[in-house]
Amino acid sequence: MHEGLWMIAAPEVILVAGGVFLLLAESLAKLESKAVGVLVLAVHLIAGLCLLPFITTRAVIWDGLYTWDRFAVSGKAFFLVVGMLVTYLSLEGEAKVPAARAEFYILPLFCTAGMALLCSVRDFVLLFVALELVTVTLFVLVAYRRSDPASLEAGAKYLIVGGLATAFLVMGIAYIFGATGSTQFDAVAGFAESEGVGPVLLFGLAFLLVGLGFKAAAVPFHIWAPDVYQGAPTPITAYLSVGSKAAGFVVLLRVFLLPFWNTDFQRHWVPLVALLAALSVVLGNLAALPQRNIKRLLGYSSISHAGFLLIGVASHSFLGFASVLYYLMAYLAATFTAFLVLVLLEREKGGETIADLSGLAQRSPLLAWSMALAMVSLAGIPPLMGFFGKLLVFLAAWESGLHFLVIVGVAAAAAGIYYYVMVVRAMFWSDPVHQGPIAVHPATRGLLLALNVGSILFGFYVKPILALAAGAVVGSGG
Amino acid sequence: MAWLLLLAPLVSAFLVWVAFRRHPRASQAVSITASLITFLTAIGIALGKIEAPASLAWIDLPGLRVEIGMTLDSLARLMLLMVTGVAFLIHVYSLGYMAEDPGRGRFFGELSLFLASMIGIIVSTNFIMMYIFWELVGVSSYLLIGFWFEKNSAADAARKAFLANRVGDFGFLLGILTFWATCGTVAFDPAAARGLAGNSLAPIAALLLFCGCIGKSAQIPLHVWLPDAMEGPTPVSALIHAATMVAAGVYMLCRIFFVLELSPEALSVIAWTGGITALVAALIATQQNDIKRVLAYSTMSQLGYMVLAVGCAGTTAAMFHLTTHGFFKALLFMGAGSVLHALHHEQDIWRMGGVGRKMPLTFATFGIGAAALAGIPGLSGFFSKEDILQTAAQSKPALFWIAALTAALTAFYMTRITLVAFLGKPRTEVATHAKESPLVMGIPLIILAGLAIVAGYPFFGILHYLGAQESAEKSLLVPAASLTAVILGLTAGAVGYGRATRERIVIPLLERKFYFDEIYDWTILKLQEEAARLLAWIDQWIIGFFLVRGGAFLVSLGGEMLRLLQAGNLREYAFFFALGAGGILLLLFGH
Amino acid sequence: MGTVTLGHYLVLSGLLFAIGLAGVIIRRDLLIMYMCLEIMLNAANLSLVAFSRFSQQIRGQVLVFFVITVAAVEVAVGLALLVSLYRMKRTTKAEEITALKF
Amino acid sequence: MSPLTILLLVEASAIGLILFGAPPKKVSMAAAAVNFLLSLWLYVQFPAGLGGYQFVESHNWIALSGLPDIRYHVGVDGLSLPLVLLTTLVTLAAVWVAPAQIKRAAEFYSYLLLLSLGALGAFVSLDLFFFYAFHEFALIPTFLLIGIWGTENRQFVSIQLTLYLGLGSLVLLAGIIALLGALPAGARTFDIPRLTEYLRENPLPPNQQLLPFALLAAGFGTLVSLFPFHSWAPFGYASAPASAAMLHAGVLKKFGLYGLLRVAMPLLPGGAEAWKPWILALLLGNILFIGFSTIAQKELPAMLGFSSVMHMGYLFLGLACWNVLGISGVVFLMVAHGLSAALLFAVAGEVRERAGEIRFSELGGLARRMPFVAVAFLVGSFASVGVPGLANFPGELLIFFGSWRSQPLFTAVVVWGIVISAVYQLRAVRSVFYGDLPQHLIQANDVEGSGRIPYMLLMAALLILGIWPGTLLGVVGSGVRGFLSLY
Repeated sequence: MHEGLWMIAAPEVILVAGGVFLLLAESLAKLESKAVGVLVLAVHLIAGLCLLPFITTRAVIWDGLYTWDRFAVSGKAFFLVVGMLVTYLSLEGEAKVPAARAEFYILPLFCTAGMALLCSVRDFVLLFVALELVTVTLFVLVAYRRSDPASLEAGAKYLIVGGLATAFLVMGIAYIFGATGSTQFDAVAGFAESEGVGPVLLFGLAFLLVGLGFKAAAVPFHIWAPDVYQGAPTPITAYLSVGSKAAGFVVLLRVFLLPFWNTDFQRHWVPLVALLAALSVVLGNLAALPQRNIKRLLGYSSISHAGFLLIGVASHSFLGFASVLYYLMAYLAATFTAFLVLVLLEREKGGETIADLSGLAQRSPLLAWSMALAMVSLAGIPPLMGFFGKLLVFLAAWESGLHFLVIVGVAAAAAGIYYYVMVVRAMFWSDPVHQGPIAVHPATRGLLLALNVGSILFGFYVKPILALAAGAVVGSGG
Repeated sequence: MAWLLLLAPLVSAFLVWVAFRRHPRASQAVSITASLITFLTAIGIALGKIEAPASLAWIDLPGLRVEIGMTLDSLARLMLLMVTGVAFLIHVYSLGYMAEDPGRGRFFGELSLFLASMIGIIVSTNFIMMYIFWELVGVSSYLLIGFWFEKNSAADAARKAFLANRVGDFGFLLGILTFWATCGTVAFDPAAARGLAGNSLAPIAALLLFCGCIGKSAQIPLHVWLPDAMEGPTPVSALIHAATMVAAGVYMLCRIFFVLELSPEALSVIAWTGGITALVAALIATQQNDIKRVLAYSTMSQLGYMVLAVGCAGTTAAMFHLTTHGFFKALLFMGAGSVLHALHHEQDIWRMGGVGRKMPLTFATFGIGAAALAGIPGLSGFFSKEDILQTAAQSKPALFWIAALTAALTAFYMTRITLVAFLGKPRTEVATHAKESPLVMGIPLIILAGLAIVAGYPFFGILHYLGAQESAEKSLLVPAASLTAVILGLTAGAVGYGRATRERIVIPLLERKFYFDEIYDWTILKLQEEAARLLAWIDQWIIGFFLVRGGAFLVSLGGEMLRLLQAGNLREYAFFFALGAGGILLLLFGH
Repeated sequence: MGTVTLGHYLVLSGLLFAIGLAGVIIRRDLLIMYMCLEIMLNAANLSLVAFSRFSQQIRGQVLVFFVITVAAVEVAVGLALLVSLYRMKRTTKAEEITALKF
Repeated sequence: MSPLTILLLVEASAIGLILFGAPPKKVSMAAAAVNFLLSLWLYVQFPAGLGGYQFVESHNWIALSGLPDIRYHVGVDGLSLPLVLLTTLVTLAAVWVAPAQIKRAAEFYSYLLLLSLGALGAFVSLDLFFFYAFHEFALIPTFLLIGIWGTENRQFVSIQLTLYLGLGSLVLLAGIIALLGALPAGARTFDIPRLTEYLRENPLPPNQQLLPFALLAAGFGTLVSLFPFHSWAPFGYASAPASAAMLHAGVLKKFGLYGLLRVAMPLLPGGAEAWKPWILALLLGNILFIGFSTIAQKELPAMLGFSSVMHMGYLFLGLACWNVLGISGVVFLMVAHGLSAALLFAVAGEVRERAGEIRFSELGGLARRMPFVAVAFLVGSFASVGVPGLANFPGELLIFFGSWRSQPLFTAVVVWGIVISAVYQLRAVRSVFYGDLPQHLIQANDVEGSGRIPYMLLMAALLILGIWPGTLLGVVGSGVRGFLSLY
């Protein structure tokens, strides 16, 4: 593969270039922050368009560091969508970010670039670099509102625990490199195939999992999640709960699909991941029950969804990995709807607790119904995407023999319905605390409708999304 | 054509319920014509002009075939004639009795419903069809007893009647199921009953089926509802609680006799139940002051006689007595009804007195009925009771003497109420102004009085109709004993109550009806209330609160504990993180 | 005393890693925590260099450069955060920033 | 486009119209009426003779390697057609009974239609995924219906109901997954007919059937308020608005039984046999335990709630004995109980609204002020007590006959239920409608004019099925015979 294929890596290049250009432009020309936001959206669109022509190509470039296959393409598309949605959230939440200088819009560009890079990773070095690009940008974004102590506290916590995770990650990579003598995924796979899994390699795998566990916010590395979710500005919380988590799982899939795929490895990591999944599902759902602050509640909910996703990963089968991708798409739709409604509420001086949501159905049926559909989809009640995701994940786990895990998953999901229903209850039953209807920009109205209809439609007519997910997993052989 | 028997009253009941409830005139007309049609059809059938129609398959599934058809053998024809005849007379009588009651439209509708279900029982060809109409009769008696639903006592009486019947029907259904399980069919088919012959289930099946009769014909222990059923209007008591419904139990026994005769033990149990009921009812009747309650207990006692007869394998005797009893008991009730009608529903005999002079027709017909019931020779009661005593004497002598004693008691309490109510001086203001009931109530009385006299004689042909052969050795002891019993009862009654102005001898045991009601209230009802309250408490607290909400509480407790894990202190987070990493290492290297 | 083998290096890097981790857990001041994080990252660098030296694979050392740059970036962001935190709350102790909990 | 899909589309479009501002009551009445007539037409067209599914329509929904294929596969046979009829009739009655000017009417009627759509979808779909998904439609609408328009302590009751049913459906989901998981990769499909076909040829080894059947039975059992899992039902129905209670107790509850009948028992006969003693013991709990607790109830709606839980005992008995008589009895009684429960809950709603009182101690003599409602309650009570001439009797009779041969003594105890139900039902009639009229109920007025039609519809249905069960048994009998011949 001659280096001329550089163009293929366009999305990352465009994003970074766009980011740098906008940073310069902003510092020189003092652009108004809303305009910058729109420009950022434009950059994302351009990157997306550049992606289209290369959908079917398959290539491994940069001396085996970077691969381009259907899995990577769908991953990049996913993260571009996430990027655009976060930017849109920031635009809507403009008022709440007082010192809203343009960086708040531009930084996510770099973060999205990092995530896109992660989708094509084939080497631990590139993995480390891309992961750190994402993490560090998120450190800054979480602590962006310097005037708000909560944001600062969240930033500090995220940074320290993040730092720890990075340290473990690097130590893991070091040991894997030490054991196999190479950082290439296929080399590691070859080594494991020939020499089997020695203690050093296992040690490396353990530390690697610690680092990735942090990213996915799975128990026991979830400690940061609730506080950071609550403290961070709402668009960034959305970004964390979807973008960063998805990045974690994309890497997990990449890592388990290629280097650690052979049965000898699986004998070690499958029970471990299954245990992590069970713990996350139980803790996520139980700890969310008494929560009153919605963002903190969604934090715990994201931990429980990390658990369900891990169930998919633990089933180490084609169906399992496809279900993880489908579940991520369902999770994307539901979470962003919820956060969009939250952002709109915050703009109307509404707080973040469930009580502030009360009576929303009478104030603005669209918002109430969007939030309700998001909650119902997260709770896994048909006919929404969330349900089909859970169905796939449980089916995959059961087929690969993890019967106990499915039972635990089902029980935790049942316990979980309570706090989703509490949100729905507050909105539909009680009378409004804050009076007056909520102004919703037509574009946002359109976006909400799209997310709602998507969530219902693709919950029933699952074929397109599922084909995308399955294709991606099949395509990731490279 | 024969379907008219069932269709006419059903259609009339439906029409009244749907359309005519608010127009009494129309509903009366519809109901009476329906009753007349059934009577004429019954006559047609009796004369052999109308044949039994083909049967329709009500439920036809592998393993169970239930048909709706008609058996019109001699037993059914006799019963049809008696029931439709008496029913028609009572319909006419009700015109007068219910004249000024605003709800009389509904009353006639319910009468038609009852008539249809009663005929259904008579003509049914299989157990399930009989069970269907069996319960429908229970429903219509519930509606009719509770006709004046504003009265709390009537509402409670209706519920009590239905529940008692229901318990009986429970036994009846179990009996049907047992019969079906062993003989493979639900039809009245003696050939199929062979399967039950040697089987140990035979007595159980027979007794379970007998439960149905206990419930319906108010035998002990399910008899408590009959006296309370007097809360209903008098035509109802006359029709249902004298002539037809209560007799259905005995008719059922005769119809399924081919099952009962398979087990002698069951027959003796039936006989003894009949005997005891007859005696106990007669004893209670002697101490009752309400004229309708006396007649109610007397009905219970006569039904005891019939059950006794069936128990002694004397189905023809039982049917003979059933028919004659139908006539004179309906007469007595209607007589009492016309007295009540005149005395503005005053039912206590001690507040009547001297009514005979004021209401000669009622007095005369009531007298004939009372005489027939008492068993005075020459009247129908004497012949049919004689027949029962004969059969009792031949098979179970002990029961014969009980029956004879009951005959004496019957004579005693009949003379008592006749003397106290109709003769002597009027004891209350309302009794003095009593005047004769209108002719529309009088005519049925006269017809029934005629029947009460004539029905017993052979030329009337009931026995011949039933196909009974003259049994040769009639022991002379029986007529002698019954005659002395009657005479004894009459004289005792006359002496006791010739010029009595108030009740002198009061026996609390009898007056309080052997305390059956109290016993039932205390045992069954209390037990049921306590059990219900306990179980409801368990359901609400143990299952509802403790298990369900307890489980939910545990889950939320778990949530609370996990929530507190998040203490917000950065250093603890780092510690947990390290702990997690250590855990992973341990796990990976553990096994 | 014998030559210094790969094992010795790994033991040293393990010790360093443990010290860094303990530092993050025990010390109260955020600044010190940052330093401890640095120690852990350098421990990882040490083991990387040791592995690449003994297995004659240059690729390991390439990763060290990236790790160093990332460590620097991390500290930069951390210090910026610390400054604004100090301006807000006049403290850098980890105990003071526990508003977000339960 | 099979007529069954049209049924679903009619309701879905009605919901759509309501959300876009059409007058809610009129639109839903129209939709319900159209659906009822359509289902009647379907019933007439249904070729009773041959078994198997009619009006079938099937599209490939998802066919991906490695994933069990899902098809939009609708069809009805002798078992499900009566339930479709029941659903459309009860929906029409429920919508008709609901007051036009209720607060937030658009939401109210759309939730009601969602409930009905969920039930209808579940009964017509022959694909496990749609079967399960359609039923779940009803979970949140019920929560909202009881929560917003319910009466006393609706808050707690609706949350308990939703969580309990949520847990039940998730256990059911686990059961379905366990069932599919137990099959070899090639045979895995969500399509019920193909599953039945496959499992008939090569049934699973008995020990593998235990866990899936247990989960399915527990899941369906909770949805049907089988004895220990019943705490949500009585008070849930008691404080639900009349129409919601009618739809939920009358129709939706049958989903669990239909599920056991269509999915759990035929596909896992070994499991059914193994768990049979347990089911028998639990249904005894329904009949006796719940039966007696019903007697102790002090309020009309709660009593009706308990009574509908008690009647489930008969249905489980019919299922447990698994022969033509029993199953036909179950299908017939499901329809009959649906109608009688709907009628009784409608009346309870009227009493609550017009007399403003639901406690037995405070009520009495309403027959004088509300004769029509009294007649409706009487017919409903006699039906639910199992008096011949009304629909429940043939159902119960068939079940008793079906189960008598295999366990006579047990059935005898269950038959005692007819006395228990008579006790509490007549106690209700006595204390609400008979007796003297207390002072504060003088102003209660009767249902007038067109408001009577839904009651008449239900009563007519009960009478027709009761007097001549052949109308339904023809279809049910052949359907059941065909169905059972498969095993």
